[in-house]
Amino acid sequence: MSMLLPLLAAGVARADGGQFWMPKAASTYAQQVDDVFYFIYFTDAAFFVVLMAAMIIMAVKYKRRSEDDTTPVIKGNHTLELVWSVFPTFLLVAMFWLGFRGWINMSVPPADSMEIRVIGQKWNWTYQYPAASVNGQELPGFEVAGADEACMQRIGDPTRDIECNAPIVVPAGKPVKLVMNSRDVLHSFFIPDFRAKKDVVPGRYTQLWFEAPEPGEHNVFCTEYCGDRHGYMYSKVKVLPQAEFDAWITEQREKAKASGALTGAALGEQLFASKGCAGCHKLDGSRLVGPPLNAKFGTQENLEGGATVTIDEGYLRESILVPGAKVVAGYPPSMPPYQGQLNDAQVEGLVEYIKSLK
Amino acid sequence: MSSSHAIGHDHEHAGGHITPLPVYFAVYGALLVLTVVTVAVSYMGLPPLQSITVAMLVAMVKATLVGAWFMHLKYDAKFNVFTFLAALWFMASFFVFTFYDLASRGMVNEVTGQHVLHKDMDEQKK
Amino acid sequence: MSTAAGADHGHAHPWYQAHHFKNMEQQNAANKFGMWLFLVQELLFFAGLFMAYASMRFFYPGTWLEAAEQLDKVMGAVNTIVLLTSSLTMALGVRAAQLGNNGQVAAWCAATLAGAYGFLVIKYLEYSHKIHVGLLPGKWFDFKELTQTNTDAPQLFFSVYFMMTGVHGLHVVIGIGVIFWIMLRALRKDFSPENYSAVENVGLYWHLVDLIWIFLFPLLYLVR
Amino acid sequence: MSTSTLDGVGHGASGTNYLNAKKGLMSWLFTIDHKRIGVMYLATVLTFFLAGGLFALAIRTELATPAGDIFSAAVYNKLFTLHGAIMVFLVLVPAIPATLGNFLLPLQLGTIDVAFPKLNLLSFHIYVFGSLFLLYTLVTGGVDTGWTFYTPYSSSSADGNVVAALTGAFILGFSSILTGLNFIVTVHKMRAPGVTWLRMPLFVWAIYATSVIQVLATPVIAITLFLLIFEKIVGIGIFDPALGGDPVLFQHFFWFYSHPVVYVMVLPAFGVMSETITVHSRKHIFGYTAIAASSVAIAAVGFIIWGHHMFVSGQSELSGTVFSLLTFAVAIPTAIKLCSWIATLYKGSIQWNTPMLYSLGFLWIFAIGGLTGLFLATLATDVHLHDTYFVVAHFHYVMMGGVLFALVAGMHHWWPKITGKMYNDTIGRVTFVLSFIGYNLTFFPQFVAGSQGMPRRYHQYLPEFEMWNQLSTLGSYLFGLSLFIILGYLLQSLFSGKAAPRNPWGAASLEWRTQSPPVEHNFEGDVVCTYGPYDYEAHRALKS
Repeated sequence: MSMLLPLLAAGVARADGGQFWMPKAASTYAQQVDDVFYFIYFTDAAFFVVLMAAMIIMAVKYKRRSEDDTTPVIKGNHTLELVWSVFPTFLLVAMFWLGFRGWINMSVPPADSMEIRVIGQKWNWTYQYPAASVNGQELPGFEVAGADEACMQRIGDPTRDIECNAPIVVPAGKPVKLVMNSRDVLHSFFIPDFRAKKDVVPGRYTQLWFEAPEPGEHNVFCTEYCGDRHGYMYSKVKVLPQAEFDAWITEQREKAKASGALTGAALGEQLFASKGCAGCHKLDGSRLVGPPLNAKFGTQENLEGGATVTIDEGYLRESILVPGAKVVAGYPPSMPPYQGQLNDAQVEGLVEYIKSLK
Repeated sequence: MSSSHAIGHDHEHAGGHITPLPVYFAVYGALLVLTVVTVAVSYMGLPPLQSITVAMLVAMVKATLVGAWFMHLKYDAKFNVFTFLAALWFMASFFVFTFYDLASRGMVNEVTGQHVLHKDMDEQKK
Repeated sequence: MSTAAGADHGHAHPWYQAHHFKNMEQQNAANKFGMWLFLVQELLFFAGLFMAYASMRFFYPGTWLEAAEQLDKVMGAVNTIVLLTSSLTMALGVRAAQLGNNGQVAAWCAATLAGAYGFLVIKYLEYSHKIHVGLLPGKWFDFKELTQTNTDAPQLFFSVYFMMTGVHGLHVVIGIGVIFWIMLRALRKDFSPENYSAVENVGLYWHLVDLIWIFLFPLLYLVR
Repeated sequence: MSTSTLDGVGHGASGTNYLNAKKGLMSWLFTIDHKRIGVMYLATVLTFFLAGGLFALAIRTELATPAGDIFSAAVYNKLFTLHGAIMVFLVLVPAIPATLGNFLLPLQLGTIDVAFPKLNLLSFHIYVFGSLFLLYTLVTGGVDTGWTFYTPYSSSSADGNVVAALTGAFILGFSSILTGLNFIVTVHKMRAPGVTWLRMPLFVWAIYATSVIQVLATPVIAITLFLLIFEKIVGIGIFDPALGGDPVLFQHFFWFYSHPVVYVMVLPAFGVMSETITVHSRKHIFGYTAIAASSVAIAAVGFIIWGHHMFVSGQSELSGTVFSLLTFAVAIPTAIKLCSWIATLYKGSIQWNTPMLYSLGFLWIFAIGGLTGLFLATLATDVHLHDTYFVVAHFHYVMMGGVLFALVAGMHHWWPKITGKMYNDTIGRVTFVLSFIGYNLTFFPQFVAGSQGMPRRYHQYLPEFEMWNQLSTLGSYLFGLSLFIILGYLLQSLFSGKAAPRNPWGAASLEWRTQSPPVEHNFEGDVVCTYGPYDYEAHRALKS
C-alpha cells in the first residue's frame, strides 16, 4: 500500500514533468541522470510488483487449512534458479553501463569551461572569480561570500539562510568548472537541480562542473556533515544570461579594483560583509551564534571559564585569528580561525571597524 | 594431525608432528643468513623501487620459513593453512583497492589528483 | 579452556578436557583453529598500519627516504636477530611440550623471555635516543635538521614508525605475559603429549609477533 | 533420544531447565552457558535499542517542522550521532548473532555449548565494558562527530568525549571479533554426529558467514579507531590534512569495515528468514545450497565494494568505477535469496501467525531496501542521491527494517524455546499491522524527500520538504508505539503465558528436539542427526 501510492503518484507526476521523484532538471547532464534513474526505477518497480504479488497471492492461496496439512517436497529447481540468477545480471550490467556513461560525462569538464574557485568553510561558501583583462585594462579577481545582514534578521526561518547567503553567479549556456577545497573540515557542494555533487576536501582540490542552459536560481546544500551549523550551510547558484553575467562580473572586478585602495574601517566594513562575519555577529546588541559587536570596544567581557578580559585591540586581533583562545561566556566556541586567511592590513581594518561601531 | 613425509625419524605421536631438531636449527640459520643479506643489500644503495622489492622478497621468504616450520603450517591441518592464506588475501584486497584509488587520482582529472601538501595549503590561504 | 570440571555426563575425562568436548582430539583441533583465527584478526589489525605506511610513503617518497636515515640500522638488525632467536627457543619449547618434557618447556620459555626482554631493552634504547633528539610522532616532532631541509611532513614518518613499533611492542609485552604463564604451568607439570595446545598457541602467537617484525624491520630501517 | 517425545508437550521429567538450574545474579553474570549469555545479550541489546530509538524519536520530532526549533543545532547533532553510534555499535552488530545466534548455534548443531564458553562470556563482558564508554559520553554531554567519525572533523574536534566514544567503539570491536571467532570454530569443530555441512540449518550458515566477516573486517576498524585516537592525542597526522594526511584515506579504512559490517547485521536476518519461512509454511526450503552459498558469496564479495560509499568523496573516478561494477555483483546473491524464499511459499501450508507475518513483512521491506540500493550502486544516480535522505531511507530499510523485522520474527519464532512460554498471537498479529504501516510511513517518504534533494543530518530544512518529513514523523510515532506493544505482550507472556510445548511449530531442526526451555546442557541425551533441518517428511515419519 505504502509503495503503491507513490508509484501511482509517480506515474501521474511523470506526466507532470517528472518532478515527483527528482527536482526540475536544470543542467545539461541532469536529464541523462534522470533517464538512468527512471530506468532503474521502472525495472525496480516491475521486480517489486512481481515478487510481492507472488508473495501475497501465495500467502493467501496456500494459507494453512488444517493442522495436518502436508506439503510437497520441492527442494529447488535448477532452471528456475539459473533464470533468476542470470536474467537480472544483464539488467545490472545495463545499469552499471548507463551509470558509468553519465559519471564520465559528469566527471570530465569541457575544455572551454569557465573556472571558479570554491572554498568551503564552517559554515559558508566563498567563491573566487579569476582576474581578467577587459578592453586592455587589467582587472583583479574578486571574492563573493558572506550574508546580507538585514536579511539575516529572520531567525528560525530556514529559507533565510538560503536567501541571505551570497550566491555563486554563473553564466547560462556555458560550462562552469568549480575547483574546490576546504579550509577546515569536509564539506560537500550539492546542487540538486543540476544533479551535481562533490565533496570539498581540505588539503586537496576537487572539481565539479555543470552547464545550466537556462537562467534561474538553484539551491546549494552542504551534504557532508561539518559540525554545528551544517544544516544552515546553504547557498544559491544564480544563473544569468551571458550578457547580464558579463556586466555583473565586470562590475565586480571594477569594484574589487577600487576597494584595493580601501584601508582602515572602510576596509573592515567591506570584509565584515564579504567574510561572512555578519552571519554570526549582529551589530544591534542582540545575540546570534556569536556575541554582538557594537559598542563593545573598551568594555569588560566575561570569558568561558570565569576570567574577564578588557576588549582592546589585542583581544580583538587574537579573537579573529585564534577565536578558540578566549571564548566569551555563554557562546559556543564555533568560530573558525582566520589565521593565515587575513593579512595584517585586513585584520587591522576589521579591528578599526569594530572600534568604530556604536 | 597427520604427517607423511618429514625428514629424519618421523612418526605419529600423541603430540602431533615432532619436527626434528636439525630442521629447526637449519631454519634458524637460514633466517639469520637472510637477515644479514637484507641488511647488506641496504648498504648497496639500490634505487628505492629495487631496494624495496629485494627487501620485501627476502622478508617473504623469511616469513614463509617461520610460517612453515616454526608455526608448523607444513604439517598442520590444511584448513588452518587456508585460513592463514585467506587472511593474506583479504589484506591484499584492502591494500590493492585502497592503493588503486591513491594511485589513480588524477588519471581522469588532473586537478583532482593533486595531493596538496600542508605547506601548499598555507600558501593557498595567503 | 581446560580448567572446567569434566565428568559432567557420564564419561571419565582427563582433568584438562573441557566438558563440552567429546575428546582431546576435538579440543586440541578447536583450540588451534581458534588460535589461527585469532592470528587472522591480528594480521588484519596490522594491515591498517601497513596501509598507513604505504599511503604515506606514496604521498611523501622523498621524506620517507630521508627520515628513515635517522633510524639505527645496526640496532634494528641486532633486534631482528634477538627476536628470531627467541622465536627459535619458543619453537623448541613447543617441541618439548609435544614430547611431554615440562622441564625443558620451562627452560625454553625462560630463554624466550630473555629474548623478549632483550628486544624491549634495545627498543627502549632506540626510543630514548629519538625522544632525546625530538624525533617524535605528530605534533611533538621537534627535530630541527629535518624540518629545515624537508617541509614534506617529516613527522609523518615518525608517526608511522612509533605507531607500528609501538603496537608491535605492545604485542611483545603481551607475549611476555603469556609466555610467563606458560612457564609457570610447565613448572607445575601441566603439559603432556596429549595436552599441550596452550604451549602451541602461545608459540603461534609469538611467531606471529616475529613475523610482523620481519616486515617492519626492512620497511622502517632498511629501505633507503 | 527416544522418538516418542519428539513433539511431546511439557517439560523434562526433572522440570529443571537452563533458566532455573542455577539461581542468583552471579549465576547469570558469570555463566558460561551460551543460552544464558544469549539471553543477557538480548536484554542488553534491547535496552540500548530503546535508548537509540528514543533518540530517533527526538530527531523525528525536531524534523516535524522545517525550522530548527526544538533542540539547538548542537544538541540535534549529538542526537543523531548517539542514535547512529548506539544503533550500529551496540544494537545492530550484536542484534542477531550475539542474541539468537548465541542461543541457537549450539542447539542447532546438536552440541552442548560453543567451542569456547569462557571466551563467549568474555565477549559479553567486553561488550558491556565497551558500552560503558559510550554511556559515559552520553551522560557527559555526548559527541557530535556523526557515527562515522569522519576526519578531520573528528580529529580536530576539541571535544574530549570523542576519544571516549572512539575507545568504546574500539573495545566493542573485540567483543564482535571474539564472538565471530568462537562461532566459526563451533561450526567447524562442534557439530553433532550426522550434522553434515549440508544438514546445517541456513541460520547456521548465515551466522557462519557473518562470523567470517567479523573476524576479518573488525580488526581493521579497530586499528582505524586506534589511529584516530592517537590522531587526537598526539596528532600523528595520517588522516588529518593539516598535518599532511589524507581524510579520504580514513574513509577507505573506515568503510573497509563498515561496509562488510552491514552484512554482519543483515546476514543473520537472512538466516532467521530461512528458518521462519520454511517452518511456518511447513515446506522444505527452496534452493538450500543456493541460499547457503549466497551467504558465503555475499560475505566474500562484500569486502571489495566499500568504495561505493565514496563516489563523490574525492576518490578517483576510476576507483569509483571499479567499485560500482563490483557492487552490482553483490546484488545477485541477494536476489537469489529473495526469490528462493518466495518460491518456498509455493504449495506450502502457510500459517498466518506473528513470526510468519513479520517474515513476510521483512521480504517486503528488504525488497524495497535492496532494490533502492541499485540507485546508489549506479554512479550517475548516486552522485545526486549520496548523503541525502534517499540514503537514509535506503539503509534504514535494509539495516533497521531488515534487521529489526527479522529479529522480531525470530524472537516470536524462538520465544517458546527461549522462555518456555507462549505469547498472545492475536495481539502479535494486530501489532504487526501497526508496525508495518508505521515503518513504511516513516521511511518511504524519506526516499522522496531525498531524491528531491534534502540532505541528511540537517537540523532545519526547506519548507518544500515539510510534507514528507511530517509523514515520516507520524510514522515513527506509530512504529515506536508498536514496538512498545510488542515489548509489553512479550514481557507479559513471561508471567502469564501458557507453557510452551517442545515443538510448537512442528519444525524439523535440532533445537526443537529438546524441551522448552532447554535443559542446562541443551539436550537430554546425545544427539544424532539423521535428516536435514527442513525435511518435514522424515520428521513426520519419525514422529508417527
